[in-house]
Amino acid sequence: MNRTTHPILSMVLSRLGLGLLSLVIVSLVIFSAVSFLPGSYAAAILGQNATPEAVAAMERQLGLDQPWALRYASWLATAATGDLGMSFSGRPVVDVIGPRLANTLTLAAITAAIAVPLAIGLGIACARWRGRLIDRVLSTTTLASISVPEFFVAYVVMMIFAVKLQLLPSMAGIRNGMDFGEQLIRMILPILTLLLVILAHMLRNTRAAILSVMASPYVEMARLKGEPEARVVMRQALPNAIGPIASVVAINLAYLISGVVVIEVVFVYPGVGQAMIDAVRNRDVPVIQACALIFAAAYIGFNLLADILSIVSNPRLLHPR
Amino acid sequence: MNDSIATPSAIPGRLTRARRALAGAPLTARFGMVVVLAYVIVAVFAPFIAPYGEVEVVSRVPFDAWSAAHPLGTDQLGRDFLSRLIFGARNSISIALATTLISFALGCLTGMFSALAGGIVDQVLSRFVDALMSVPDLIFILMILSIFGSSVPNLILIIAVLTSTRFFRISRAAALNITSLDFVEAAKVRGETLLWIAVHEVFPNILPLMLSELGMRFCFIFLSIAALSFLGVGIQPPTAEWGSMVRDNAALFSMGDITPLIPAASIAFLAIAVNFVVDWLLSRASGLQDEV
Amino acid sequence: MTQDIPSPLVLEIENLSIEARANDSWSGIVNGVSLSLRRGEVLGLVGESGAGKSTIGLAALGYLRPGARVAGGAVRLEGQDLLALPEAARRPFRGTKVAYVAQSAQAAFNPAHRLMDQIVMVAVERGGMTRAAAEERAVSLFAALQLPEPDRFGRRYPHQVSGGQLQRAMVAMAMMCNPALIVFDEPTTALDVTTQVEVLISIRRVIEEFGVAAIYITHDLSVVAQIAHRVAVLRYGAVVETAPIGRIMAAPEHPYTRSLWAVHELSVSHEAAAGHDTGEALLSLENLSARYGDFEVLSDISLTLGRGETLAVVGESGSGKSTLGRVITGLKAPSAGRARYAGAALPERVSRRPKALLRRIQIIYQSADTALNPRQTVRKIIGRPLALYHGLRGRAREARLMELLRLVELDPAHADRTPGQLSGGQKQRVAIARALAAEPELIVCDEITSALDKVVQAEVLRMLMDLQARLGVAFFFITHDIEVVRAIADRVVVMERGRIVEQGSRAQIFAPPHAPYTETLLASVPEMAPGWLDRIIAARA
Amino acid sequence: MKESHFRKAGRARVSRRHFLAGSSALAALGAAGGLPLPLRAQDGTPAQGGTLRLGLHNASQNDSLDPGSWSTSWTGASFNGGIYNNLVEILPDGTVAGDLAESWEAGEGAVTWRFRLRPGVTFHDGKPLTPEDVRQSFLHHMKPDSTSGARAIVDQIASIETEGEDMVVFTLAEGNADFPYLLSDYHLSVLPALEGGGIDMQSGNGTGAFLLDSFEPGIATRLKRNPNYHKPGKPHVDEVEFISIPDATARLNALLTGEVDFIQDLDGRNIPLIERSPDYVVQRVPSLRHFSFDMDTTVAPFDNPDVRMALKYALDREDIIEKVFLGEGRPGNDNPVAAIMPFHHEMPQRSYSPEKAREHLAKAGLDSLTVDLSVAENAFPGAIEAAVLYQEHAARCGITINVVREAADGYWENVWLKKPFCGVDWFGRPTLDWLFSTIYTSDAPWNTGWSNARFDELHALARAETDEAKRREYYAEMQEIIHAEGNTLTVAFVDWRSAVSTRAGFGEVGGLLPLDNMRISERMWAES
Repeated sequence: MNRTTHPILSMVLSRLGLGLLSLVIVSLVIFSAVSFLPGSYAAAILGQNATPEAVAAMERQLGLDQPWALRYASWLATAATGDLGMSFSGRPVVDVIGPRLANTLTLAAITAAIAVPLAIGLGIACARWRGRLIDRVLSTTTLASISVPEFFVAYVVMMIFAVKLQLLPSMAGIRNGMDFGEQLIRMILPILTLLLVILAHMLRNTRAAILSVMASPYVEMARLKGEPEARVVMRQALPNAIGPIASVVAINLAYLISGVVVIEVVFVYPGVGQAMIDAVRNRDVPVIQACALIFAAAYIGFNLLADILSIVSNPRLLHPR
Repeated sequence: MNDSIATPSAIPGRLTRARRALAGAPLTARFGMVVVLAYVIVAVFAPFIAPYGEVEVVSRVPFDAWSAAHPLGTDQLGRDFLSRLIFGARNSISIALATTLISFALGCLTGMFSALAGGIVDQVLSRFVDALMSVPDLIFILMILSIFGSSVPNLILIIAVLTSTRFFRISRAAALNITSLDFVEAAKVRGETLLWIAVHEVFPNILPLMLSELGMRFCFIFLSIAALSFLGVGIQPPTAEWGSMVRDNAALFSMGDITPLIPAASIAFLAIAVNFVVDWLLSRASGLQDEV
Repeated sequence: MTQDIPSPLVLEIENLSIEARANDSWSGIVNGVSLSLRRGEVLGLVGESGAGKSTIGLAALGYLRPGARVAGGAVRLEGQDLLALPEAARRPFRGTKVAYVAQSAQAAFNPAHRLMDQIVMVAVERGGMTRAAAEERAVSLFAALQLPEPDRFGRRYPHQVSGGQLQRAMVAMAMMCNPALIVFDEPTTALDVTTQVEVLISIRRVIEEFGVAAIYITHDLSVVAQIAHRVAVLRYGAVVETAPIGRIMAAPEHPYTRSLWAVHELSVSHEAAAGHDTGEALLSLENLSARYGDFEVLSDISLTLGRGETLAVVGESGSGKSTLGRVITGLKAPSAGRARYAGAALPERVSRRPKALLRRIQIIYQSADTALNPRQTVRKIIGRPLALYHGLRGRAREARLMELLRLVELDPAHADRTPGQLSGGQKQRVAIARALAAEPELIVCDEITSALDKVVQAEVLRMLMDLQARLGVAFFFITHDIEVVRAIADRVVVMERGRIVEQGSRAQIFAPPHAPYTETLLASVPEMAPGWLDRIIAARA
Repeated sequence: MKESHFRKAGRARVSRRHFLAGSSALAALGAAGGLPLPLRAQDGTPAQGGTLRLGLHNASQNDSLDPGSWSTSWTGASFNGGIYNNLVEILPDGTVAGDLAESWEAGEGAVTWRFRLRPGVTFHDGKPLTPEDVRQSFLHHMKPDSTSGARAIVDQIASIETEGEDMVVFTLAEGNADFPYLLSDYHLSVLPALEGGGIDMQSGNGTGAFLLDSFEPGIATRLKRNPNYHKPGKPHVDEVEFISIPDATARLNALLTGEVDFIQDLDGRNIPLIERSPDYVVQRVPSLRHFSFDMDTTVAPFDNPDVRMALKYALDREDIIEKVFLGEGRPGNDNPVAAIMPFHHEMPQRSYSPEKAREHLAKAGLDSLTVDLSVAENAFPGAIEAAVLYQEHAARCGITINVVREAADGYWENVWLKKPFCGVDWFGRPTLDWLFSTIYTSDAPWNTGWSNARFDELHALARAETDEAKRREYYAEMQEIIHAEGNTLTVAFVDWRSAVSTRAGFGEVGGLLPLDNMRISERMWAES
């Protein structure tokens, strides 16, 4: 079956190549942007203890006195070996980001595990019964929920469940010594908030993707072959809508990893988004770079996965003539 | 089914067509348009409508309860909440609108240019946009605002540039569809310049799609400015802005007072209204061939 | 093929009226149509586009397109009125009792599933067959339809199969459950003539072999003449005339039917023009080749076109004739060879051609829908070349615009319309006016009449010939339609797979002996008379 | 209201026991340092046991146990105040008392200082405290390439020696009567020395009231009670948890939903809300923190003392405090020395006076004046609003102030010390000597060009002077000089504002440093 694997493989390889190129561009853009930032790690960390000698000494220790092109080159050289280097605080970047990335991934994974099937299922239901009550209700509510600022959702959820009903803790912060059950309970509110935010987006796009396929002649043909409507949606339309659905899911998954800063702030969840903002504030370049790479890699990776999925679901691309 | 087109009896004028289109709009879209119009009126006439000034401290009691003098109470500095809300409409809408329009112009032009030019230009632009899109907006905005300072023009510019990547993507894709059509080729054969083709041949055809994208992006920008203000890096006090009003008064909310939700609800309400209109525009744009 | 003993009624459409929603009102698209069909009978539904043919065809399956509704009447399939049933109860009939063959099989097969899965689905799920039995039947149908490798054919995906084969696969799908009725909706319209013959033969074979009743929808009278026993002529959603094929061919009664038949013989008498080759070559191509990547689309093309002459380039899809047009207009650079125009070398690319040269070579496209910007008014569309090439503005431009509209026989009032508000023929006239506005010497016409109904096609061609006589413009006329070539060409170039297989004057090409490919091409064009297909089948047997 | 009581307490504590060098005073202080701290229970007697959860805001993922790297109240309170001790501590009333040091004495001219360690102090792992531990802890900051935040302090130390089993001897480069105060700096925690030099900055092994249980940088730190703590009765709680909540609203929510018992830096906007509820107390602790508009006196027109005076009279401090700080704060008096500091010199309050401002303008030979005032949102909280109000005030005095809004990020690098007139947020220094030598003497690193020979002279005199009365005299004169012609226009002094749940209790709270001089964990108690 050399014929069937080959196009995917070459596509994946070329996309991986482009993805790597994008990562390098991102790292370059971020690195230069950070070096344009006023102030330095030394000044940020030393605060009111920042005497010029102390700042100079620290900058020398961190190699910040080197020209930025040189610093970037050496960073790139280490990063290319898979080593994210040391944070300016002296701890390995992996140790700084690792636990927070784990938190972010946990939150993202649980949210995605609920949101993706739910969104696709409901999206299919809306497409199946388009114009009916369920469709109208879901269309309107999802429209409302993508129109609401996420901090608003977060606060409402918090007020109801934490302040008024006192059912759930207001802080999602996971700390050492909490067992997984307590962690889960603490994550309920952020998960709920994120669900409300991303569910709507994915649901609407699933519905739209299916409906756009529903206008195809082969869907009419299926009806003319007497296929019931539910099967028309599931068997005729859905396989051809996987591409666009996968790509909107990819965007939302990438968002779950990189875009939940507001949720992290409101629920005091120690995720990687806050880590990056913290690092930007402190000018901790290695950490900033690592976060940017993680975010960009997530975005590129999920999009690549979506592309692969849409190829696998599309015989035209999978089995070229 | 469109054989009636062959013998059109009377071709309606633009106005009539617009009126007919409006009459044919679903209830949600009409509702959306009314709401948007109401917001715009409030925004434009804010100084006349608001009972007090934007930054005027009218009460010595911060977080005063709702009363006849202050229908929504006062905020953390003892300013009239309702007046802040009204001025907030003006600031929030105008800033979001300016941002959207700039990013629209920037994104559309570069997108169409990229599609028409093709080749290496297209590749370079697309790669760059891809890279930009793969970094979370918020991080970029934070850094840029750190470099250039958090002023309204800077805020508008940076968000406009980042949002223009979305317009770029869509307008490029839409323009690619159009550029494969014969009339664009005909224009090339005729010897037209790329700019002329972009403006006269391509743009009018991607406009409906771009308009709906414009509406959607307006909502996103509106929400992200609110989120930025919420995080404290957006529009700075004392300018009344809905996002920061939520944040500044969020404590009240913790105490069970819903007042801080009003600006958030205002954001949501406008966004919903715009989305209703966008939905309608989208369905019209997708049914373009039926529209006569 | 005649039926002396009346077989049982399969389909009876009685006084059927269907309305469609346009803007905010409902208007009739099928108005009181009554038809009946017996077992083994093939009814041809003919008419121009928009006459309501497909709507009636779909109604035979109890199916209405979204935005349409039944205003009255009945559709009785073997005695059961489908329209009286709710939608869910109509469904079981489809695919088993009545099947549908769509115009474009490429669009009507789901690209995501293998052909076999799609073909056997109804039989397995509702036809009471096991999967194995259904596949076996499918394979035997593939064989009957002369599909290649019948055993393995079903494993392919739709995109891996050619258009003609796909169309036959769709016939096989329709036959799976041995339906009483099959509706063929223009099944050969999208195919090349040589492919069309194969599909027609297959359709004819299964109809006869299985004795089903069929509705055959087409706008092509010569096709209907080969397939149908009876013909119903539709216009504006109503039946104008129904008659056995022999009678309607020989003696159409209704004036509209007569007019349909009349235009089929393209009445563009162009014999007189044959001599206006001035001998001066306007355009000459020498050993020209062009490639897309590694694939050579044009090989070693040499031809000349004189001033005021019509050169017809004929060939099937994939023959490279349209690419040749793009090379001439400068949209595609040749990979080898030379092109000369009016004695000077022709720059390869549009961007290298001066405006004055661009003005002299214009192009008209097949589809006016895509060639005219739907967002511009006719005034802007035609006015632009006037301004660009001739610097006309204001009143002068307006005057010239009106002149051009009259030249292409359009109402000057149409100047303010957008293409969407014009009919297909009117749009093509606008496109012609736009080309003429440049006052060119050469117009490349790329299949400009193939999207038009026969009547309109004849009018447009006649007008072009008139214009040529008056303005002395040369036409590089790309077409797949032998009829058109016969009607207008001074000289003919026959192309196959990027090469010229034969060229010469019209008389030379149409008179034997032919090159082998020209022979096939000419032989594949259906004749108007019934029995042509029978002769072909007989000749092959 | 408990908080108002506190406020009065803070204000009333103007006259305080001053630390004196000299043997008699030393004996007294040494004794005081050795005694259990007076538990002036303002909220009843301290309970023992339970868990205390503190919601603080400035944790960073870069935090580490290296004392030289500490720069935040988070690191100060959780590490220095929780698991380590200094040789001395500053009591809530502002006096310095022995902590790991039982007593100390200064040599002639306050150049040599001998500290005797408290007997019986052990580290968490049971190892007894030795002078070498102290020496190594100081040497850590004194390394040539040190980036320690305590650099400015340890630079004054010429040498550090151990003597016997319980004595550490510091020799200073020049006399400094305030030296023991300096040793209370939170960077100067005593960590166990390692074999062959250096200190153990990995294990969290200290002498402090708590054992390090878990440390997640930027997220939370949890400490468990040290049963062998050398301060009798301390700590009150079994467990204390420091939880990072950077967002002010989230912090408030955490308090309101019972996630934490104490939140730091209560947003002024939320004070009225907290005050409405019986379950929470607003804790206001007078601090050294003050906001000012500072002038570069080498740049015209600020080089003219009358211009400076005109600008000082053109500021309506009360108005700004009322409108911008919502009444939370005390007007500055163009004197950077806080009222709670030793040797604070009371002077008549300078208040808004357009007439006097015009008078001084006239003296400077000017009819009108136009200056640019640079501020950013983080120059100090409310800086922009304050500047805008100042603009209004000054306009009535014939002075035009252009408020230049600078970028927040980078303000301290690009504006402060670079633009001639800008807003500054000062956290103060616990001693006048330290304060002046950092900011106001001619050679101070953060001085903006202001130079006064008499001021410098008095500074040198006071530093080496061990007679309290004389020092008071010198320092009073110095404050008079700054008040009269200094380069700083102090707008307001503010309190440390916290909100405390009634589940938790606290005694008298010190304000020289945030969080009860960083020792909040051993001083607060919780309902168990």
